[in-house]
Amino acid sequence: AKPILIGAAMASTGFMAPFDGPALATAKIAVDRINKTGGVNGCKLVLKSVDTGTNPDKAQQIATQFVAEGAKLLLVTCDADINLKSEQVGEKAGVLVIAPCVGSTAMGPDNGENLGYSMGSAVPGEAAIMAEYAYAKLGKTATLFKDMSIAYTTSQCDAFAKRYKELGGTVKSIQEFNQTQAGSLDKPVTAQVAAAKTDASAVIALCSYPGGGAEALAAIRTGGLNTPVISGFGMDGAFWAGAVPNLSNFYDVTYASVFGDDYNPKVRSILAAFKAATGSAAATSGLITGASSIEAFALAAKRAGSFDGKALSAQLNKFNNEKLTAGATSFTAALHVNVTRPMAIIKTTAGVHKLVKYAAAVKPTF
Amino acid sequence: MRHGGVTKFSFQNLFGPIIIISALTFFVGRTSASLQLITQFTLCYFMMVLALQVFVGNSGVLSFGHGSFALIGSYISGMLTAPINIKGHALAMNQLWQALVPLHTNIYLALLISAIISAFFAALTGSLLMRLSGLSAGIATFALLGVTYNVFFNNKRIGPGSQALPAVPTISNTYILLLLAALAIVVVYLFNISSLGRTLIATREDAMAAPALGINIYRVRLIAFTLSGFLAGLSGGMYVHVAGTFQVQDYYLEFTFLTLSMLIIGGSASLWGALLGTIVISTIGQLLLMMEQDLPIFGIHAHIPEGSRAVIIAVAFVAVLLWRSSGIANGKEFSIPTFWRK
Amino acid sequence: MALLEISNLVAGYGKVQVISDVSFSLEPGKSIGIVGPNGVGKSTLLLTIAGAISPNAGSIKLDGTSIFGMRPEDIVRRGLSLVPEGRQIFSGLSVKENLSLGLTGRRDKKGSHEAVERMHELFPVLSTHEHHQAGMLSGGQQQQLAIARALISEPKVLLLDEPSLGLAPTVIADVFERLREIIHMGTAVVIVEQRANLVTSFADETIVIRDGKVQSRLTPADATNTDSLNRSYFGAGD
Amino acid sequence: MNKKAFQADQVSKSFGALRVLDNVSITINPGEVVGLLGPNGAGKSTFINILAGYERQDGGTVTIDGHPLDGLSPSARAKLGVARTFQSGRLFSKLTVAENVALGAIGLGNSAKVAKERTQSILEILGIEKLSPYQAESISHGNARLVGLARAVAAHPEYLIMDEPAAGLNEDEAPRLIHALESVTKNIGCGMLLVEHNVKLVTDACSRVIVLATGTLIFDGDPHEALKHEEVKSAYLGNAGVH
Amino acid sequence: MIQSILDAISLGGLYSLAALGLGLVFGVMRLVNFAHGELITIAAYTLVLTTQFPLLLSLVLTIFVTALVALIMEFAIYRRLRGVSPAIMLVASFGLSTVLQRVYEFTFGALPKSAVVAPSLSGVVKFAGLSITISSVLTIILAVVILLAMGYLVERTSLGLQLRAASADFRTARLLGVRSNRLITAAFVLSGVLASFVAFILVIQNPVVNPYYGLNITILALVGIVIGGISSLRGAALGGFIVGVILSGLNTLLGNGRVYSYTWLFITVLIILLVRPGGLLSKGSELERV
Ligand SMILES: Nc1ncnc2c1ncn2[C@@H]1O[C@H](COP(=O)(O)OP(=O)(O)OP(=O)(O)O)[C@@H](O)[C@H]1O
Ligand SMILES: Nc1ncnc2c1ncn2[C@@H]1O[C@H](COP(=O)(O)OP(=O)(O)OP(=O)(O)O)[C@@H](O)[C@H]1O
Ligand SMILES: [Mg+2]
Ligand SMILES: [Mg+2]
Repeated sequence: AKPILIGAAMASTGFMAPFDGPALATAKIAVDRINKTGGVNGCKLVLKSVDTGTNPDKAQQIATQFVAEGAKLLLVTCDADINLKSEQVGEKAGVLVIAPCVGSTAMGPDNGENLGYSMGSAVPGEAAIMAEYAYAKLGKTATLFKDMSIAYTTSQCDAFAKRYKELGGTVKSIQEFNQTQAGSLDKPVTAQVAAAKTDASAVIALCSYPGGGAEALAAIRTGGLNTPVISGFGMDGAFWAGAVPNLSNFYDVTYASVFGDDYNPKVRSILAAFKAATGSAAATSGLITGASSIEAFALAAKRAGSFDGKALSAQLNKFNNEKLTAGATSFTAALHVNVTRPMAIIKTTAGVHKLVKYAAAVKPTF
Repeated sequence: MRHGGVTKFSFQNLFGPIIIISALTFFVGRTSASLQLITQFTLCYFMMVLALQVFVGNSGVLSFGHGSFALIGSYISGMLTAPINIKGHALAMNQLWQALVPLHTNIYLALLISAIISAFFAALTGSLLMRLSGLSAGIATFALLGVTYNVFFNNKRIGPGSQALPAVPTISNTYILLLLAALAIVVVYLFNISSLGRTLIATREDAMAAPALGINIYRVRLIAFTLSGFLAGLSGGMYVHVAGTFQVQDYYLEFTFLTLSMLIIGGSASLWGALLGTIVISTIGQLLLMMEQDLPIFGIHAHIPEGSRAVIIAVAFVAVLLWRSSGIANGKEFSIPTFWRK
Repeated sequence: MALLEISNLVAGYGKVQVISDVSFSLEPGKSIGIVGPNGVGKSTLLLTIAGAISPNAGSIKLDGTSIFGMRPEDIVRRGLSLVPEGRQIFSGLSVKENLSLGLTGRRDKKGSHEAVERMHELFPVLSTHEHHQAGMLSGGQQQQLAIARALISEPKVLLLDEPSLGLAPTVIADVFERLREIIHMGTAVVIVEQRANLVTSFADETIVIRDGKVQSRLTPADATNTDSLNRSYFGAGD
Repeated sequence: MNKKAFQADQVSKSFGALRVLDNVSITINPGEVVGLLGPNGAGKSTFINILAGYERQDGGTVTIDGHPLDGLSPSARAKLGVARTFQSGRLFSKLTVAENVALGAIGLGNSAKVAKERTQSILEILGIEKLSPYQAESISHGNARLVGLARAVAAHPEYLIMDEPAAGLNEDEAPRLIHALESVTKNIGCGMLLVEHNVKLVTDACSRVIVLATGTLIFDGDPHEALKHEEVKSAYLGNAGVH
Repeated sequence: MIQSILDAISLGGLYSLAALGLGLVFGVMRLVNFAHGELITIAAYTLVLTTQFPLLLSLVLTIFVTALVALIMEFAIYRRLRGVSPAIMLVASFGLSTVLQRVYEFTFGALPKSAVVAPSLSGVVKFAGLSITISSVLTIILAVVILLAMGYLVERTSLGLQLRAASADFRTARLLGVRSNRLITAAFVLSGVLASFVAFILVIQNPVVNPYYGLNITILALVGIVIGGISSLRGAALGGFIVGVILSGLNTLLGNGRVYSYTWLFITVLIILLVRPGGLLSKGSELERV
């Protein structure tokens, strides 16, 4: 049978490269693994990728090219805004589109994306886990550090606040800050840290990503605040830890542990394969969604017996806790992203990261 | 002899660019879907570069602010045409726009309306900014871009925020974009050779001498800025209907630097410069993209490593400037060599 | 040995050749005038000698060594200064700073203080405006500054491009008086002038340039003979 | 007061402590060619800059046909009939000679057709019609001055102010300039103010001269008288005489 | 309160150093060197990657590397563009800036590099009952010292005079014996040194360095130069300072409206420019005389 083309319009350069690059690498690993076991519906998979340079227009053009070449799946950048143009190319052509690690709920029918899915664990679940854990284990009053630079972090803090209050917690204040596209604070957060100090909350929720997020965290600690800080996937990994030496009392809700202590053998296996393929260890756990994107495509194709976008979508919408590398994965016709998948909670003490447990949101917050 | 002003009408300087852009659109645009898309984007960029040429090229006043006009043109055209349910969803927080959600027009009317509103915005801001020149004007217009961007990005009563507006209807027929570009060439050409255009060039050449001839620098600059705002708004409108989505980020630094570089690398003083700059930069980018994928270029495979494209583009960019340090067209209009004519 | 020796010099802008064959030589304590119609290449000639334009062919020797193709900053340091056409003073800097820049190319750094004082004496206006921005000076005052700036470096060879431009008659007289003094002290001077009469009677020898070549050479005697001056200057055909 | 005249009345100007113009009053009548002489730094350029609106006086008024011009911009004054040339040419270098000259007319709102006609006739009068297709930056220094003059004249001004038009001009160009000035006066009958250090040119071309010294008007009258005037001689001419 | 004031002053000092680096090169060449940001970036990378060495050695190494990159910029690109219009040089510097960002991305990876530089300087001191961050005090001291030194160099020394002359008119300066190549080289080296100090201060606050690290401060410094008055280094330093202070002040004053601090900053910039088109330190009379 004819090989099935999967086109990846993702970034290997530019500021999305740190997210896209590793996810794409695990997608390749997954393709190889599937091909070794005979492919899908008797067809081999071929994954072609072209660097978008994090440019949405280029991504759109590359996606157009893949569609013209007959691609049956488009893998797109891990950001719902940056991938929107390329997603719509697939949408119009009736080709399935998966973004490995988008964390917002933007992808889906609400946004006109009937064929667009994210393999990520989305904010409503992630933020709910953060809030539930914080309320149960860290304290009943919270100060929020809300990074205004992207939709992911703003909605994360919004959802956190909502769930935390529902549980009975008090949000003392929300400190907004901003970072530039260049990844540093656009101005120091001294004033915010001072305000947080007056709050004297039991926990700080930091909705951000490095470098600005790391910079803010460093400012919180040097400002003399040793309160527990909880963050989401945005702050996963250790690559920025140099900025906050000897970090303690830091909690992070993310896909899995890249620190070698994950419970899930599939995760450990993909991390090992990634290291073997690229020569360096995974920096963050988001990459496991790359492999899962391929796994989900293969599973849906097998069930549908076809590679047609609509047929694949119909099968994906029936996914109910499917055991993929990224964990139990579910979709519905209305929700094209996961909010119920369990996520890893990692605690950092004196610069050492340890998996505490996996937890799923009791009540995802939209 | 036909007369637009003091300068003789030149067949080749008007129809040359039109013929070249049409030929490219015909030949490149039909090769593949992907090349058609890049052609469409290039036509949008070309419109923006034309807008910049009218003002920056003729007045010699640097503007980093035209992204604002493109942004507004794009936003309005997108809003007037996007499906009502999408608009309602995207603007859930937006009281100002809620009332306008039911407003719906076809793409072409929307383009016209958005260009007019952009022109109006240009006139309004220009009435303050046109007193400045040189680097001060550059920074002031940059500040304008900064304010527009910042407000649209953060204020959900006015703009869509960091979220993208999806499902904007697209213009799939490249020739319509081509027609708009050709019309713009005619407008810009006529402006450039008109009395007004020449007056503006005079202010660029010598801002001290021009007033002695009764030229009101402020007035001519403002008129050009407004026309330029119209074209920039149109370019933004075209862009949103090619991309199919609206995002505030699309019209910020990268867009500004890219289009300004196209103009300056081409040679800001002429229509030919605007054309050549746009074509050269777009072509280099496209060829490198093809090389990165190891696609044949006229049958030749020249492979470059993945991800190296961006470096090479920037290097090429600098190399062109080192090669022709006053722009490819060197500020002059072209003349067909005599042996061609007879 | 001649102090400045130019032979068969060819120079111009890009492909355009302006000077096609010019030769002359100059001894210490002598002066030479250069006249010719507008646009003939007089300024180009001086700029080429001073190194601001690279020559295409021929030879330029200063004190026996070739300075052909040398950088202007190095030529100045060897003792050849130019007062460029159209003043070229630094309008954003003060008058004093402009003068001290003239000292950059001075070979003998001692005595610079006295040199400044001498300039103030010669052009009193420079001392009254010492701390003013040079760009605020009147046209003629700027011209005086430009001349002073070159004189102050006490060069062996001084090239002047239309020094009388914009100067009032009294000042012109003063400037030429001063030139006479430094020539007397051993400096060699080349003057480009539009006022053929003035320069021909002043310089030891005056060359007329036309079509990029030396068309004729005049002596002070020719200055009084207006007819011969005109004929050699404007050419027979005009 | 002459209704049609261009007048400066008690104009004064200081830069900081430096008094550059001290109550200077002059009148230029229609069609009259007036020379302005004075030593370097006397205030001549400052004075004409004030007349043309490039600088603002501290005291006194400038009027044309009795209308005060004070506070008007250079372009507004140009519209009222005041034109000027510049010491350094200041042509629009990327435009052609014809366009440069035509802009003189267009700047005041004349139609392209009128501008074209005027350009042609002025260039012809000055004998430089062959230059019209050349870019202004490529013509010689002397010709550039004539073009600058043509550009100012194309406005058909009532008064034309010129700052050292003959500076750097060849000795055979200077008479051409005088000839040009004469034909201009004849054709459009405008009054002129001519600042020049070339005394011969001034005495040949002007019916009257004004002499400024350190901001004060020291002479106003017949050119040949001026050459004999003691104060003028000591302030300006010295014993260098006329070349 | 005291801390906010110190923060404002230190941010101002930081920006004025960045503006000075840009202004120095602009002064000599009329070049708005957009790639100055990439000098700051390489300096930051060097600092973060050499933490195993003693601080002083690391700093010296950084200055060396950064000055070297500045020199390469000058030799490879700008030297060949001398005398072309400022707009062209500006665009070339955009290009160069992108090239360097990509080179950094290739060399150091797309993920940020981080390490704590000078941990002793990132803490807080208690002083008269107040706790004050060491870095803000350090920044102020460093900025004052460097500004004074630069001021002396430019206004009082012969090198400074030559710098200013070459910046005004390159050809004439050479005709007077100014060795302009050396001079421009000196200006680039100095701008590299200034970039190193800027990077040093920046990494103390944010040691997470990525290929775009120096971009933002460069844009703001550029804004500063213009509102201060492009024609003088004093103006550049003042303008940079003002931008820093305004930004820091807005951040304190606006509370949660601080997402709009750039809006207000830019509006202030517009007002300043409309009132004083040549910048704060321009003399009204700096217009050309005719
Ligand atoms: N930068 C330049 N590029 C090209 N051509 C030039 C340039 N400068 C001058 N020329 C041309 O070279 C020729 C000689 O010019 P130059 O200035 O040397 O003449 P000149 O004899 O000094 O004239 P003038 O008496 O008017 O000063 C002229 O024809 C002029 O057009
Ligand atoms: N903007 C200014 N600031 C300070 N001083 C000025 C300014 N403009 C002119 N001056 C001074 O005013 C005096 C008169 O200058 P002006 O240019 O009017 O003289 P001028 O008569 O035209 O002389 P020249 O014949 O040399 O051109 C000069 O001493 C000059 O330094
Ligand atoms: Mg000359
Ligand atoms: Mg004068």
